[in-house]
Amino acid sequence: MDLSYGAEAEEFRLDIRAFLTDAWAPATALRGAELKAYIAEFRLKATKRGYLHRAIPKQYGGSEQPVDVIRAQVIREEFQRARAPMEMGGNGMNMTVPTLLEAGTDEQKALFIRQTMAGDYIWGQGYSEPGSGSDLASVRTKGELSADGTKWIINGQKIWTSQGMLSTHMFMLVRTEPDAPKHDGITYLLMDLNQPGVTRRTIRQMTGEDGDHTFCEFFFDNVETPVSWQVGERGKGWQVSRTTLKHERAAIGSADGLGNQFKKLVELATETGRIKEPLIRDQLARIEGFVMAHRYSSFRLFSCAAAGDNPGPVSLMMKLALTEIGHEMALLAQELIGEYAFIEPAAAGGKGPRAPRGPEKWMDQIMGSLGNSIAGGASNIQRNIIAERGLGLPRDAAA
Amino acid sequence: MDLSYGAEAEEFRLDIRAFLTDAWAPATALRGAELKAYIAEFRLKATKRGYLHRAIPKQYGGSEQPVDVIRAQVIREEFQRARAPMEMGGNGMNMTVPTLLEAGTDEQKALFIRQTMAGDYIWGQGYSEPGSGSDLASVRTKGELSADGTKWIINGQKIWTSQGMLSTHMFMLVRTEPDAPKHDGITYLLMDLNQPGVTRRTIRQMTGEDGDHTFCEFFFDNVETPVSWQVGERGKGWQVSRTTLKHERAAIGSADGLGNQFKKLVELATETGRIKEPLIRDQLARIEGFVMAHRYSSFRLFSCAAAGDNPGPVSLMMKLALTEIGHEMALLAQELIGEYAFIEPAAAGGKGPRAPRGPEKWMDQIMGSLGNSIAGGASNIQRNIIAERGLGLPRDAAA
Amino acid sequence: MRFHLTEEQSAIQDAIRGTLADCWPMERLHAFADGDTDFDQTSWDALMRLGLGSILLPDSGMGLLDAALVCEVAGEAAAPGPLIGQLLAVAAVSNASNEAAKAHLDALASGAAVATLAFTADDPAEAELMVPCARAAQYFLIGSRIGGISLVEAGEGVTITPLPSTDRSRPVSKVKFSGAKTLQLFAPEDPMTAKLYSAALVLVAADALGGAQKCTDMSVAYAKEREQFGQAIGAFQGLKHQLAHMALDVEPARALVWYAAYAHDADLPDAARAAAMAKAHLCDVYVRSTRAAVAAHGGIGYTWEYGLNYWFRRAAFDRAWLGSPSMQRARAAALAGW
Amino acid sequence: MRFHLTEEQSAIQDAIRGTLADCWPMERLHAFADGDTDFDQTSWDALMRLGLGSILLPDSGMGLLDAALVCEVAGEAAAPGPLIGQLLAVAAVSNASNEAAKAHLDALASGAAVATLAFTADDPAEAELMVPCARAAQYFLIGSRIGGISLVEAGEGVTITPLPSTDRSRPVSKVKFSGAKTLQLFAPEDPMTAKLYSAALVLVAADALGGAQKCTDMSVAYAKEREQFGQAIGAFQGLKHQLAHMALDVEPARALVWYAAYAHDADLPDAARAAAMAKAHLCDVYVRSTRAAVAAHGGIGYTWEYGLNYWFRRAAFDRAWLGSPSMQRARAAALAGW
Repeated sequence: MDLSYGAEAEEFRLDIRAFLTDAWAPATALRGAELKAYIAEFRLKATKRGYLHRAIPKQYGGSEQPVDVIRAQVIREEFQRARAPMEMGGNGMNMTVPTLLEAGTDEQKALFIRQTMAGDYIWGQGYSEPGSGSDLASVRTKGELSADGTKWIINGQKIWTSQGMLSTHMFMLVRTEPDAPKHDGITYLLMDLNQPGVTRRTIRQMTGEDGDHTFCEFFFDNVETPVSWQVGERGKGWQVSRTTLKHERAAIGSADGLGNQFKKLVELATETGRIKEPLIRDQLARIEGFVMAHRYSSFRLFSCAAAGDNPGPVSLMMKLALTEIGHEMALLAQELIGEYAFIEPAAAGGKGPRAPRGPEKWMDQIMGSLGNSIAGGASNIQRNIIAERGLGLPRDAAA
Repeated sequence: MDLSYGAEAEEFRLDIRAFLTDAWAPATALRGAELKAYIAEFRLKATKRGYLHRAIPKQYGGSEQPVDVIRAQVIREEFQRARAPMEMGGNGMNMTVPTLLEAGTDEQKALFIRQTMAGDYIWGQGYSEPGSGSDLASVRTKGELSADGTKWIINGQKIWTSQGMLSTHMFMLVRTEPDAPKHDGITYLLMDLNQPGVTRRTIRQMTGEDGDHTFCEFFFDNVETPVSWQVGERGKGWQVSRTTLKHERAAIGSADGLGNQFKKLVELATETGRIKEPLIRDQLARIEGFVMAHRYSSFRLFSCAAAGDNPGPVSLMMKLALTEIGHEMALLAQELIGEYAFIEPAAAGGKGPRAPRGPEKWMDQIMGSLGNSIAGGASNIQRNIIAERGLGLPRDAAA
Repeated sequence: MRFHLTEEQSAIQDAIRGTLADCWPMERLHAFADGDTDFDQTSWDALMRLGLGSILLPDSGMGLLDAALVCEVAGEAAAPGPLIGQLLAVAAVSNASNEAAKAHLDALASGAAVATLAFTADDPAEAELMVPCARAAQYFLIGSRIGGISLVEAGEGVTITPLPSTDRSRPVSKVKFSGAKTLQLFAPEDPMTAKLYSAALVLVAADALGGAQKCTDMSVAYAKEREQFGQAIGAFQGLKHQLAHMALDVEPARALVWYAAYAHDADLPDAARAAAMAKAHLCDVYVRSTRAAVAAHGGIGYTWEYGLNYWFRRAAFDRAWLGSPSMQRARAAALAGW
Repeated sequence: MRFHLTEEQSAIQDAIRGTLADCWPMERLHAFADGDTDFDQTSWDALMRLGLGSILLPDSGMGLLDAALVCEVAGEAAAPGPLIGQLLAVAAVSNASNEAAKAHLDALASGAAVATLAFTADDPAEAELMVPCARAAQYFLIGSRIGGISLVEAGEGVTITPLPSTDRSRPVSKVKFSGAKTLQLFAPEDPMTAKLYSAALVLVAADALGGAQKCTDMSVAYAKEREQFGQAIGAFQGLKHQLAHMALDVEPARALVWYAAYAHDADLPDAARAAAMAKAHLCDVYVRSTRAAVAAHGGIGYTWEYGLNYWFRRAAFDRAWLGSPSMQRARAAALAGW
């Protein structure tokens, strides 16, 4: 085994550094629109050099590079090192664009990809519905063709749309063939959210978190979208929504979030002085065993992706592992913060005078670690996926 | 609440003590047959006084006392205190006799109850079969009527019969109506095991435990039993086997086994000196929380039984709780015995020179604590029972 | 021998349950949670009208067990107000020989005057104490190993700094006592000082029991009604077994709370240890139950509106209040002479 | 960058797997378990014929990772013999400058001479050491903080008392060394002493990984084939999720063993700590896996004949050998400067 990236990659790293040194030097004075323009300008240069939008064809403004997770990783590392912006984040780049590249019409690609790359279009996901939970195929939102057959008329409700308040567009599943079997009769549509008949409402979470950056609920009352905005065949929306993402998404850093959180937990134990207690030391090290297993498994996944090898069932286990470890960390953190557990963390928008944000901020993680179970028993779905796809056990007698 | 038994019970206690003082005084010289005779004699006296065989009618040699768990408890305590023998243990007294009293013919009662009380008949249970596991109703052992209709001819196999090597008789479920639905077509039969066609074999357990006192496997090759030994209607054996036991079985001491084992665990931690380690102290106290909850729940069950009140779901939880706590104790014991874990405990019949029986004897508990999961996923069946009967959740989508 | 509730005890619990169902429905809880006060007069009066304030009067014919049964139902309903402080203030004042303090007894027993609990391991004269419902309290029952138990009147010498609180039903404040009017009730070495601390632990355990039971009930009810893949999710063994384990965690623990309260009332030698064990065990159970409940509900359980989070927050409070489980287990280990 | 096995490494594992399948089937294991010896020449020779003895020779082009992959398969098969001792004896002797010791190297590397491990925290001159397969060993690789690492020949000055052993595939003996012929390989302060101890921890972790994987595989296979209530028990979500958790416990841990071995081979600064963490984590996983496997099988898993108990017993051995998980975690905490 070898955790170095090899000479070729290190050479590539030097190119990137050289590029970043002169291409990324925003004047500290830059603000607002000017900064925005500078960043847009930079992204164009970086794309021309093949550092950004590697999976997107040139004709749509991408750099159309061959899949290479090592290079992608080196790019990430160097951009982070230089604090230089990479592609826009969010559903648009992660889901809409790959889906359009896979299943969209030329018109749709031309219409949406560039604006999404530029961040002018912000996409919300319209899969979950109240009552659907893990059973995503149980779509009830109705789509009917207009009399002239040029538009889809949509009525219904979607839920758990992240950043929904900020979204300009939505990609969604609607039921267009009410009589067809569950998984058929669903169509994948794109929708402009800035039109009459669209109502949105934020969902306040148990952490108290609320506002533009939290989850949203959408209500559709005879909302229209052109038939030409339908992705894939009518009734084949379920398959379209399964479109898998590009390989370069495998990243060494995929487990860093957990690792950093564990580091913070150790810091907390140090600040509180409790790290000297044998009980706490043992519990920390016990958790770290799982954190390390998770971290090096992410290396393994990355390595397999780089070599185009199949990593096997471990790839199906990462999410559940993360949930379970987060749970253990939450329980230990709750012990460590002691009476600070009385104090509402700032993110929870507690009322009354603001206390300085001390160890009580862990209450966010302690509650937030439950967020992984959002979308109805997600963990039990994960367990089924591991058992069925990973271990080849029979499907539920139930299902 | 009040954990004393009340004046009436204490008076009763004095009577018992008085009785025991003169009735139970075996000369220390007594051995073998003489001792056996003395004990039999004593049991008759104790029964005449209404201390033993309280649920059994006088005509069959019982004392036919009204159900009174408090008195039963006081009797247990005083007999234990005086180290005086109570009723014979085993399947015969716990299962055969209550079943016969509930569903047996007068002939059967006359034929079996006294000899079982006397310990002349020792009963093995013939419910489980290879492949039946938790699904007890999936009986495959065949019972066919002889041409003259006077005998059942039995062919098949039974497994997990405790003390099977010592048994003289068996109560068993056999399939007599192969075409009837699963739970019908089963008949409850009694069988004399000392006859040709009966083969038995001990099942060696993972602890290495083997021999007369362990589990047994039985093979039946055209074994006969008279039709008059059939208990309950033909085809109604499943219902007969569900016959519940008498109320006096509710005992304060029902959780003592666990409590004593926990005491021993604390002793182990003390002997090894590790009880001074904060980590061990916390783990011990953590387990003790469950041990205490279990102990006082057994008090609660006893109290409800005494008052004829329904204790609710907790009664369905005792077995699983015991399994889970035993598991936790096993894990801690394994930490405490350290390198003694290398040494086979005597009970496991390990080869080679015998080491003195030190902390390694815990390896018996550490493996034995898994015995509770005998009979195929028993714990998962317990979970279903709690969920369905205790919480009113729907039956498995599967079942 | 009797070790389960009498019909009368169950009836009292049902009465309190009914009262809280009327005066403390989810809408009230939601409104209170986003409000600025730390006390709700309506529900307080309704509970006090049931005579709860006087349960721990020496001549009430009731004891800590009955008080625990009340706190259990309060925990179930996520009831606001310093109920535990009130009950113990009455117990403390009525058992003390301080006549000046006795003058306040009627007001306390009737609930007309509100008392809250301010126990600390440190010197209360030095420490800033975290106190629930401090703004509403006319009296503080202060307890510490250094100062014993005393009753302090709100007002001069009592500085209250409200804090944004995790527990939205029992908001806490930082309270500093310096030169406040203090009535000494029990000296540090007086056995009553230790007894009152143990009593507080038992009542917190009871609150935790009620809350954990509520989370289990909500989860079971949801699993019966909520359908997925064409059937009630409660029919899926995965969730079913998780719910069974929630019940297995809570239901047997009930008898532990009963025993700790009984041991206190009967002055059994292991009363103090039983109280510590009950506090530690039940607060762990409560935290586990609230987490399991959110997981069992999925998305909706994570929303503020659904309300599960109020019990999650109470569990966080109960766990940290008066010594965490590991701290209480360490005490229990020492009390056992390990 | 490469952090998964090469085809060659997988091929080597398959070769060893195949060899053990032929020479170490369950019948042989059963017979050995009830026999009186602590060594099986046939399987030993078969493994040595594959050249395993020389993996840790400096010029082998292989390293601890490759040794770990071997021990993983041995753990899977519950293979007998002091494989870990043999591998490390070769590593120790070949890296030492003691010429007298070097004379034994060929015999050790070829497997013609058997070596076992006798590491202890105490003074080996004083202590009675628990040593696997001691009766079969011609050499003992002794290690301690006091004495460093040395090679001792069996015979004079070496007293062996066989013990009835929990682990039936690697029976242990109490061994006392007094005045035995001792060849010093590394002084206590020599970095190789610490490195060899860490290497031993990694190899035990690898054995545990293989055993835990075997228990999971057996349970999954059984759940697919065994029918109850008219269907494969693996279709019941309850058991299904338990099996998923067994896999979740084992599979990610594989990468931790790889990393610990790689860190050793690459001499990374955190190599010693990674070894301690891997030993602690994998031995916990192993114990959990064996228990979960018996539960998943039900009655048959509890029988001796079925054989699960051999892995349960190996897990008990691995866990207690060279320092329990909590002891290794305490070391890891110290090594992290906590």
